[in-house]
Amino acid sequence: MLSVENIDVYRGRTHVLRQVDIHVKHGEIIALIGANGAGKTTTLRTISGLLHPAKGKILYAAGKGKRQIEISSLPPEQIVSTGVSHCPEGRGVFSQLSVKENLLVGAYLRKDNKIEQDIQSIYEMFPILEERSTQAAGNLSGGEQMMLALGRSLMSRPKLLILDEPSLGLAPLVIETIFNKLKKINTEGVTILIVEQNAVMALELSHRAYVLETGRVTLFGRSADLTLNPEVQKAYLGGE
Amino acid sequence: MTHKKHLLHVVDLVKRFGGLVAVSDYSLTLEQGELVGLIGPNGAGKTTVFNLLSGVLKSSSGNFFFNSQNITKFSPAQTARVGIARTFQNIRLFEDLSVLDNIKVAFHMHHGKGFLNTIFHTKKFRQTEKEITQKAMEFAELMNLTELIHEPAKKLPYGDQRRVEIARALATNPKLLLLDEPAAGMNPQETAELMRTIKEIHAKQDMTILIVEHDMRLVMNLCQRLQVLNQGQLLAQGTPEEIQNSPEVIKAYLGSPKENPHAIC
Amino acid sequence: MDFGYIAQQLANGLILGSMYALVAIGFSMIYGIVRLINFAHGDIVMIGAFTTLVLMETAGLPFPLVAFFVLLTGCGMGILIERISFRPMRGAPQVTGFIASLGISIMLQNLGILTLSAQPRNFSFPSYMQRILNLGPVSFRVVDVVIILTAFFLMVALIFLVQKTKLGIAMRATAENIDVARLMGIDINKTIMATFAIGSGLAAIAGLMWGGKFGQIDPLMGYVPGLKSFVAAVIGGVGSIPGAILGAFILGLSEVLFVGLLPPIYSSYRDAFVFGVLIIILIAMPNGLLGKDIGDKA
Amino acid sequence: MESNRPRYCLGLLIMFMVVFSLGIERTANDYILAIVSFTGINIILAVSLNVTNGFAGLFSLGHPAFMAIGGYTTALLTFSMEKKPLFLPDLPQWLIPVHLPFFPALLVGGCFAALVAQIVGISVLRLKGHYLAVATMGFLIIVQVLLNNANSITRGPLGLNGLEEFTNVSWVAGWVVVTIYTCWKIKFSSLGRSMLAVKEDSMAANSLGVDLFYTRNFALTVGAFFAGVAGGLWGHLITAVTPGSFSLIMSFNIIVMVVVGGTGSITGSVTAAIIFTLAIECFRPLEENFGIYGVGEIVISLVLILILIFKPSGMFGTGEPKFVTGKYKQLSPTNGK
Amino acid sequence: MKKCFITIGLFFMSLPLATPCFSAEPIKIGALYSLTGGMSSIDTPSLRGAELAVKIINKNGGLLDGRMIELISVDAKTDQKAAAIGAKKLLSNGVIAGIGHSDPSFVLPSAPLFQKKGIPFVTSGATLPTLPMMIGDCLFMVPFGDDDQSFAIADYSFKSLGVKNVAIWTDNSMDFTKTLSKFYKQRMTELGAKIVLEDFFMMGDKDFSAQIARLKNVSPQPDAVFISSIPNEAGLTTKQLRENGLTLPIVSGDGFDTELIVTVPGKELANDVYFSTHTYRADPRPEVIQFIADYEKEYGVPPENAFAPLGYDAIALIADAITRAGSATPKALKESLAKTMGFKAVTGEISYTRPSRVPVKGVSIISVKKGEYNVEEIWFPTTK
Repeated sequence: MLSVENIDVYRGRTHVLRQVDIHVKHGEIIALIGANGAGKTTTLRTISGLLHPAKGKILYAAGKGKRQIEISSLPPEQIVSTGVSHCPEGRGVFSQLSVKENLLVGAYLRKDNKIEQDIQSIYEMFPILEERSTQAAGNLSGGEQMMLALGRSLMSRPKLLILDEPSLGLAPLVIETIFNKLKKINTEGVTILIVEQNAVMALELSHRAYVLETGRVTLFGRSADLTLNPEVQKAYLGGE
Repeated sequence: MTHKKHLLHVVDLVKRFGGLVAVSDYSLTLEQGELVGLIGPNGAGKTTVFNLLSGVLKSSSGNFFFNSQNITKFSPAQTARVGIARTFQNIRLFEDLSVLDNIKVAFHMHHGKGFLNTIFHTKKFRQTEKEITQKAMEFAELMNLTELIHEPAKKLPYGDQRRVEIARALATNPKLLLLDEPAAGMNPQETAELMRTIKEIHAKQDMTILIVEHDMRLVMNLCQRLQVLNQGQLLAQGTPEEIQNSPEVIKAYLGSPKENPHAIC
Repeated sequence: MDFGYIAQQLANGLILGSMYALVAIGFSMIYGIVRLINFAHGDIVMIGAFTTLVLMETAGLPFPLVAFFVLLTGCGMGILIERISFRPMRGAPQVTGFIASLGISIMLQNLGILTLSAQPRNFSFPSYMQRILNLGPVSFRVVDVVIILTAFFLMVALIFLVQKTKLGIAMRATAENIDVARLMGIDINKTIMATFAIGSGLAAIAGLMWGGKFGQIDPLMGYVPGLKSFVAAVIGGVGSIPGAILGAFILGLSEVLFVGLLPPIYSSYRDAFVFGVLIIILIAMPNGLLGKDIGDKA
Repeated sequence: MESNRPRYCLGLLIMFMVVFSLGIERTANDYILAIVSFTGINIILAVSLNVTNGFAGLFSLGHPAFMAIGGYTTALLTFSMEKKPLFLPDLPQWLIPVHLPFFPALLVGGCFAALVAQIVGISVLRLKGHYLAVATMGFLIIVQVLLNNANSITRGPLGLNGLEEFTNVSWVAGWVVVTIYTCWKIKFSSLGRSMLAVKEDSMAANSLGVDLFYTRNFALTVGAFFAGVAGGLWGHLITAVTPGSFSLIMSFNIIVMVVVGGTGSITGSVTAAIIFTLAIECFRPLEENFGIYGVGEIVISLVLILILIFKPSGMFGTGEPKFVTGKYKQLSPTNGK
Repeated sequence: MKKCFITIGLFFMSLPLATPCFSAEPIKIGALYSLTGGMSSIDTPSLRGAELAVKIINKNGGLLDGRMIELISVDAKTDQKAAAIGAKKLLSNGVIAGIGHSDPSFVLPSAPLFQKKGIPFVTSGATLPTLPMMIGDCLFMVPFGDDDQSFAIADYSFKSLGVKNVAIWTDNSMDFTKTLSKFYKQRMTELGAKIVLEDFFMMGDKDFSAQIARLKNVSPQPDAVFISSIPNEAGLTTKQLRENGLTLPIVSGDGFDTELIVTVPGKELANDVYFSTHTYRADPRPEVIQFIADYEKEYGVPPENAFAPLGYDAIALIADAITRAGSATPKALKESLAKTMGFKAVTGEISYTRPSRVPVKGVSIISVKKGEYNVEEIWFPTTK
């Protein structure tokens, strides 16, 4: 579905990603793990078009059997229209917009008449959002904001959902709720690419995972295998 | 007063942003010459602690003392003057200035604002300038930057920029050095080199250093003592070994494993 | 100083305020979305006024049609200016855009003098607009009512647009966080262009009314409304549309009352007063009366 | 550390100025002399605004206000004693016997402007970015209004005229050298470095012990001093000062010079001031021969916008070009003693 | 880059120098007007008038046995600096006389430069009566002084309109308007009238509602309002006063001599307005009729305001003086100009007989009734 092929990305003069190669198949949950500054967020921003690779390319196909297109030079709005939805780091809810408006922005490119219906289903998924639908999103708690951000990302009916650190700064109970929803979303046919600091949870959730270290993919494989790999722990906790 | 003998003594520091408690009841004592690490997952409040200690942010409550002086309400410039220097997580160099000039800025507070001296190009001015250049060169050499001194800071690669930032902080002649993720974005060789340099600074100048860092290899190998922050609260303290084996810390870092926790440890 | 006098002054301030508001809204919108102080905004007022003149006197079009075309011209100018000058500068330091807008303003003024001559032109609305109405001690004209109603209608329409429509939500989203807005599929170029178009359209309509109310226009007329609406926008909090409206009314009223209630000789100090207030507001409440904290972006 | 090139350049500059001003005063006609003098004044203005705007990053639109303060002060101080009762019948008593020769009057004018800058700085320097620009613009307008209304001292809108024509190419050349020298010294001193540091990253500079307010206020004051002096020179060149002259347009013109030359670059400001002043004069024949007045302004605005789009850092960026600074002599810390 | 600029610069600068010489050496006259910026609406017509005069003189064979007049025009940009540079440029070009400016603030930086070189400068529009004293014997005024026009309208309003209580509105941002009010006030007080209200506005103001409201509330109610403004505010104040139901006579000086006082308020409201001005508008003298016809033929529009004939007169005055002197040297011209007696200019007869060297010149009092201009009387100053 998504092939990130040997991309090199610079931010300013800094070489952030070197030869990153990631492949995502339909229906998978892929986790991208690694320490801070490893280049996880940069990878996601490159996939969704906010950054452009200096070398390498990114190919994407919206569905099984659909034609693969190269998206590495497209602007983000066009990439969104192909079915990629990126839930950014730090949630990025529009704090001055109401909860409902945030959801509507998520459906910005849709022209069908089922938007209202989808909003209802998001409300069903996170009832707290319905209660607060007219409040400014900035007044929501961190967990509620995350739910909103996730709901907003789903509003575009994505084929591929990209999540950047959904657990950041959240209470464990909330994290668990969110991760359960992610599982459910995945079973409904949405492919997920997730960047997560919380490695254990990420590995538990995902089918396969890539470990990034200083802009390079150092390890990848089935999540169950990686969980047992001592290298993973080392990447996080150091030690020799 | 117990804080009398310590270099830095932090008592129950609290920082709130609106409703969010970023740091709650943080305490720390640092003795002269210690090298301590402050770790924790993203968003734990480590940088906030640094911002409080360096005067960039004002604390909501709590106090901290430096050499028995209450510096809780000091501005960053005042904090720098009493001898606390810092680096920034997202490098904040003066990008258009050369490496040498970046370091020279740090001498400003010690050496004259003498405006008339400057304009009339007095002997004193020339001497000070010479002295500043001299010392700046020394710090550049210490951080292995001699080759690069005339390059504009923005043209340097990431790792070099980090080193410039450290050199610049050292040039303020601090008693306490706060390093905010010095190894972020460095490759393993660079990190190893940085580790050596920090050790050297620590040993040679008997500098007290507090490091926030994600690279555990670096922290574990470097620090004598570690503090772990999670969600704004102090989770654990102790030697690197103790921390590495603390189940709470592992949980905070790697997440809460529901099954099979032993597979990881 | 009886009640009638004060009531009249208040009414005058209200009329002046609603004209400032039309200009200030566009100013504030543009600032809100791209953080640009667009000094050329006032010159769109001038362009609007001259377009009205040309359409009414040369082409002899009926009034509503004229207003429509003036609106279109304003939108077009806004898009043109954004496209050829501000878009290539996006991402540069804020003052870059500010200086550029000063440059555009000087360019438009000189082009105006060159092509239209510096002579003030008379500008007359149909005579039914000039009729005088009396409401108790307060007298005003039909055109004043039209101005207030139009300004009110456009403000409501604009607030509706910004609050309720898809474009409005996109505009607010873009103003808050460009990157995330793009991730939602919003074409920020189009959104920014739309903002410039709407803001400039309003300014052009303000030009039409300015001409209609005062009956005289010239190529340098944009300077004052530009400057005043800018002050109004800052008082209300740049970036906030209700703020711009509030600021405009406060400014309009205080200008009229400053001149009207103090001894006459103080009128010459009016601009010093206006800018003194501006500086005090900037220092005391940097986000204006209704503005939101835009933190480091400011 | 640095090469001796700047010192040679300064020497060369002084020599050039001496030869140039002596030479041109003998040969050229009044028109050329006036243009040369205005070019010099523009250099002073651009270089001094560069201290405020370029070094310390304070985007000030108030430069003409400081010019006006300096210009009026100088004019009042040098006003001929015989003409005073005739031209300024309402002058306050204490001001009537005050009289100074040109040079001290210029200094007093500059110092007074600097003093006002100190006071203004206390209130507006907490503002950032274009909020500061707006506040300084307000200051400019307030100064204009006050000059317009303080009839007894300033003669209101008519302004002070009939000033002695003290300013000539030599005076201007002298001040150009002083301005460039001072600003250069500031730039390459601890003070200048801290200004540049404050501009680039105020928080980092503050954390290194740089006092933000002191540094900013100092930059504003130095700029104001030279603006005041330039105002004095200006007034005694055209023999009149009026409130209308010190306008937003003038502010815009000076900023154009700074931006085109490169904010922070002294060489840039000097070059841009020369090009700008000459360019305006160059457009005159074009305008006059074809009757298209205003084309000069249009073209200059256009060029400005193009520069902002394609080379936002200006001709020389923040730095000084190599032909002025020379190459660095490499020296290691050991042999520097 | 720099070289390129300099080359282009030198090229342009050399253009005017390279104008080919005619058979006889032309007589160079410099014109200094603000053709851009705030003054341009007043100054541009003056230049057009002057250019017209030059064209007509040259068509009729020039002066002094076929020497053509060459008018060198420089833009003063509504800026003192540009005015001074412009004056120096003209002087370097070897002009034998300069004309220009409609406001003393621009005469003051430029005319002294002419004075210093002993070259006469004729201001076509600046009416400050102290100008010749301030600048010296090289300055000549085409128009009357502000004192004369203020006295004229004061006399008229007191004697003919019967004004006993008067309100005075002054544009406080210009010297011209302040001077005008000062003299009007002086004369009215001398005559025994009472100033019931003094109010102020600033150039560029569009909204006079506060002043109007105050005028309505003043007691005793004035019999007339004197508005001292330049043309830009003339129409606006008239319109707004009338629209607010104030029908009292409006009196003013030559700042009101503009079509705007009729076109802006409309014919109905342009009523009961009286102003003193150059004896030009609605004047049946042949010079005036001829001038208007020529102007319309040349530019396709009638003269924009009284500054057009003033510019014309400045050239005509110089041409007359040159003819009388029989020489085109500055010195001869200056002497000849000073002896001008009864020169029939479009804007009235000019004689420099006063010690103040402000011309003794008729002042028209013009009334506007329902949009129609009418000359009420011609006022002559007493020669002091």
